[in-house]
Amino acid sequence: MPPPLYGTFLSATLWNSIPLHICQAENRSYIRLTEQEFNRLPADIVIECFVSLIVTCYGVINMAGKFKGIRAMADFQNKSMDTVGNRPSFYHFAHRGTKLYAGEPEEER
Amino acid sequence: MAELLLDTNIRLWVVLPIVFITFFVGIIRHYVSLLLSSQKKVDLQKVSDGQVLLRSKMLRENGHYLPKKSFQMRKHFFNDEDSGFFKTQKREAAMQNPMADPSMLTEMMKGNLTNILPMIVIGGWINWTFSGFVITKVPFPLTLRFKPMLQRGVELASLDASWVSSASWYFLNVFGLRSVYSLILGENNAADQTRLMQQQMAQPMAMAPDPSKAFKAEWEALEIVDHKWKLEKVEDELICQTPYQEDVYVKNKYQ
Amino acid sequence: MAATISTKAFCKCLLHVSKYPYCAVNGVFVADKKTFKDTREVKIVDAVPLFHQCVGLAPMLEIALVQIDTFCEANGLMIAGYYHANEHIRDNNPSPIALKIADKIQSNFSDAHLYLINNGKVDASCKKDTLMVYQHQDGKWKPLNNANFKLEQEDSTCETCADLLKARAQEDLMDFDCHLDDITNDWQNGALNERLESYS
Amino acid sequence: MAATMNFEDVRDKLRKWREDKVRNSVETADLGEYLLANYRRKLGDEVWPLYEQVSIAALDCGRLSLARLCIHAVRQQFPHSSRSKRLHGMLEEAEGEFDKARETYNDILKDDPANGLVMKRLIAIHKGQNDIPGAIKELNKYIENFMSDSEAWMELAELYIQEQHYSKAAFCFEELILSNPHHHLYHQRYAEIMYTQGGPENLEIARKYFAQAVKLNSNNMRALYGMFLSASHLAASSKATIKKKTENTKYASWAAAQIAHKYKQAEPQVEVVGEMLDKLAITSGN
Repeated sequence: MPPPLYGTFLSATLWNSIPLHICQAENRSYIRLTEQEFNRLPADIVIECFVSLIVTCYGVINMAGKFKGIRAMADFQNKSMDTVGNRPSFYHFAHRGTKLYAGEPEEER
Repeated sequence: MAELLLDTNIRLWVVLPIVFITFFVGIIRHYVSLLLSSQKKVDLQKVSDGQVLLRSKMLRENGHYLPKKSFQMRKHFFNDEDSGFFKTQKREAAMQNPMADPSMLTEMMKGNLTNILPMIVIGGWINWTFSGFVITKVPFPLTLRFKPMLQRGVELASLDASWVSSASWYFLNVFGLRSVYSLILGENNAADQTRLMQQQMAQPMAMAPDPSKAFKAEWEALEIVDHKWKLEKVEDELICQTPYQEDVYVKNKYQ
Repeated sequence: MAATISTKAFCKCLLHVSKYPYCAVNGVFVADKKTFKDTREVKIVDAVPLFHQCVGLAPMLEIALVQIDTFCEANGLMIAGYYHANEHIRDNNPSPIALKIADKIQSNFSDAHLYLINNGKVDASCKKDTLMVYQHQDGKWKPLNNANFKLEQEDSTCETCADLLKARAQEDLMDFDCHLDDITNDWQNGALNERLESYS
Repeated sequence: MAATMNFEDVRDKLRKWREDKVRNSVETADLGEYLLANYRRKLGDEVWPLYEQVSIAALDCGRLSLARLCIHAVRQQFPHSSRSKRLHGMLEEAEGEFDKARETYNDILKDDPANGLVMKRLIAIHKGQNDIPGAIKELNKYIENFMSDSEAWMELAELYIQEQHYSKAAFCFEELILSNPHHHLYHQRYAEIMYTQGGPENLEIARKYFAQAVKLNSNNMRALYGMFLSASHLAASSKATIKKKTENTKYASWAAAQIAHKYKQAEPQVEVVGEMLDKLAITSGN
């Protein structure tokens, strides 16, 4: 299913929940008016709530994208011995680079 | 209930001074603690004990990746009856009593000096100088239970709970200014980096208080580990995992 | 027997040495087979930089030598020399490892020389005396006078090399270690070859 | 060039190099010098680690005057920190004053006897004086105290390889494998050392560890080649039993197929590789 469809699911159910709330409030005021005893919500509202909840969950999960596997070795895959084998604590400066890259101005001073 | 009207002098001479005092005391405390803090000396012996334990733990957990001979050699090094490391190395139990260790005592002193002492002194002083003022009002109604918290020092039963007394104002400041400090002194980023510079490297893992006990436990744990080489069938696993690539024909060439 | 080192070979060798100034590096020199057959003169036309990460291990060296050998056979060339640079700046003696590898190369081509990089002389001017040449005599490697090899175009070779160093061409040089890290890196350094051709 | 460089980019680049511990000294020194000259205020407290990074890079490419400048700045800010004293010692090393440097380090150790970083510098001095046996001796002493320091184990292995003590180098890499058994490079390097040692037993171990390295990272060409080499050596060995021979042939041809596949993916010159693999099989058969 294309991703935009999940988005439609999500927004549809979220929008749907607003009339549901209004419905429920109307129901309550109706009951109060007729002075009946309040036991439970009418079945249709309850069912509609549940259905939209499930559809929302489904939409959210799929909207969020694919799950990504955790790979313990992912860090090492792209490293070469050049960086792994580099040991900064043991640098010594008696190598040819110190002469090669010192540049001329150093000599003059 | 009758509305209370506060004198503007209260704002000038009580509210603001309390804010300033607590703020600057906090800053001074920060620098004094920087001055007093000494580099924690690490005992070489302790560091090396920690590293031994770490190495032995890794041997237990990952030893299956080594050939049998190498594993046995290392186990022998740690656990041999006569010459094993854990058998021969004896350490005295670390002193637990802080009174016995003067350096620990000074550390504690310094902690008290910079944290608790100024709290008491300044708190007491503020309580004494600015006691009994109703200073401000929180802009929302509160239940009676908040009265002891917000109206310390002002015991008026009829006063509405949303009024704040001077002593409570001081405490509100002490706790509320913490994030302001971290903003100004940069506790999370700036001070951290500088401290890092001063303390060179992270302390190598916390040591168990008693090395000889830790050695004994490690010896036991290592003793029951049996070597089972994980690479026994690694090639076959590998070949099963990745089949021949179909696009290259070399299958039976090298036989 | 005097050897001639072409600009290409000399530059590649020096670029390799300057790309990894803090490592021991090694590589081989490749000579033209036909010239040798006709005139018995070793005319080194190219260099293949080999390793910098670890020069003391055998398996990848075997792979590299065989690959280079295959390449040489296809192009009428042969492996005719070995160059080695030690890690330490004042260490100008061929290390046992270098001798071993040189022995192996010499057993395939008896006129092969060992070129040791004189670390103290490696600088931006790229003079000829950066290389010190050793020859195999009576089962031992003996140092030879520098007159025993010459650069193809003498001074202009040095200049080309100095230009390349200034342009930081060593960043583009790929040795066999780079190739093994990622096989799209070309150890024959096609791009660098083209650049060198434009110089001459 | 300098005018077009973006402050954030340069800073992030250097930060990344610092964290990954890349030894890219020439460029680090150039970029760092540029940053420190133009954006010192903007860097905030990051300026101190940057100073340290740049001074080490400058020492590493022989630009002593730049290094002196940086180290001086650090020492003024943190006159008593062992880290800045250590930098000063490194400067003395680069100047060739090894005895002075040694004194500096010993001074730090007097105050802080558990400072591993400084002890490592003392070992590096031996290396700087081209005294590899001495460095090995000192490093062994160091490792007695810091048994789980991977960097030290790796250094020791490298030194042993230089001295061609391959079995000792193998021991060090075993230690590294213990510290991180999921790192393909450790397995691969260990196998290479085993292979270099030679002998059928070591070859078999080498083959297994090459295989493990391939298992951990199927793109590791060294491991594929190594597996192919060691397996075909074993298959060609005269002492091998028939069962071993068929096994090793199977492994070798599998590895060969993988190598050929990798080359085909990378570039379409498979013929050369095929030829090469044939040749390898022949040479190992002899």
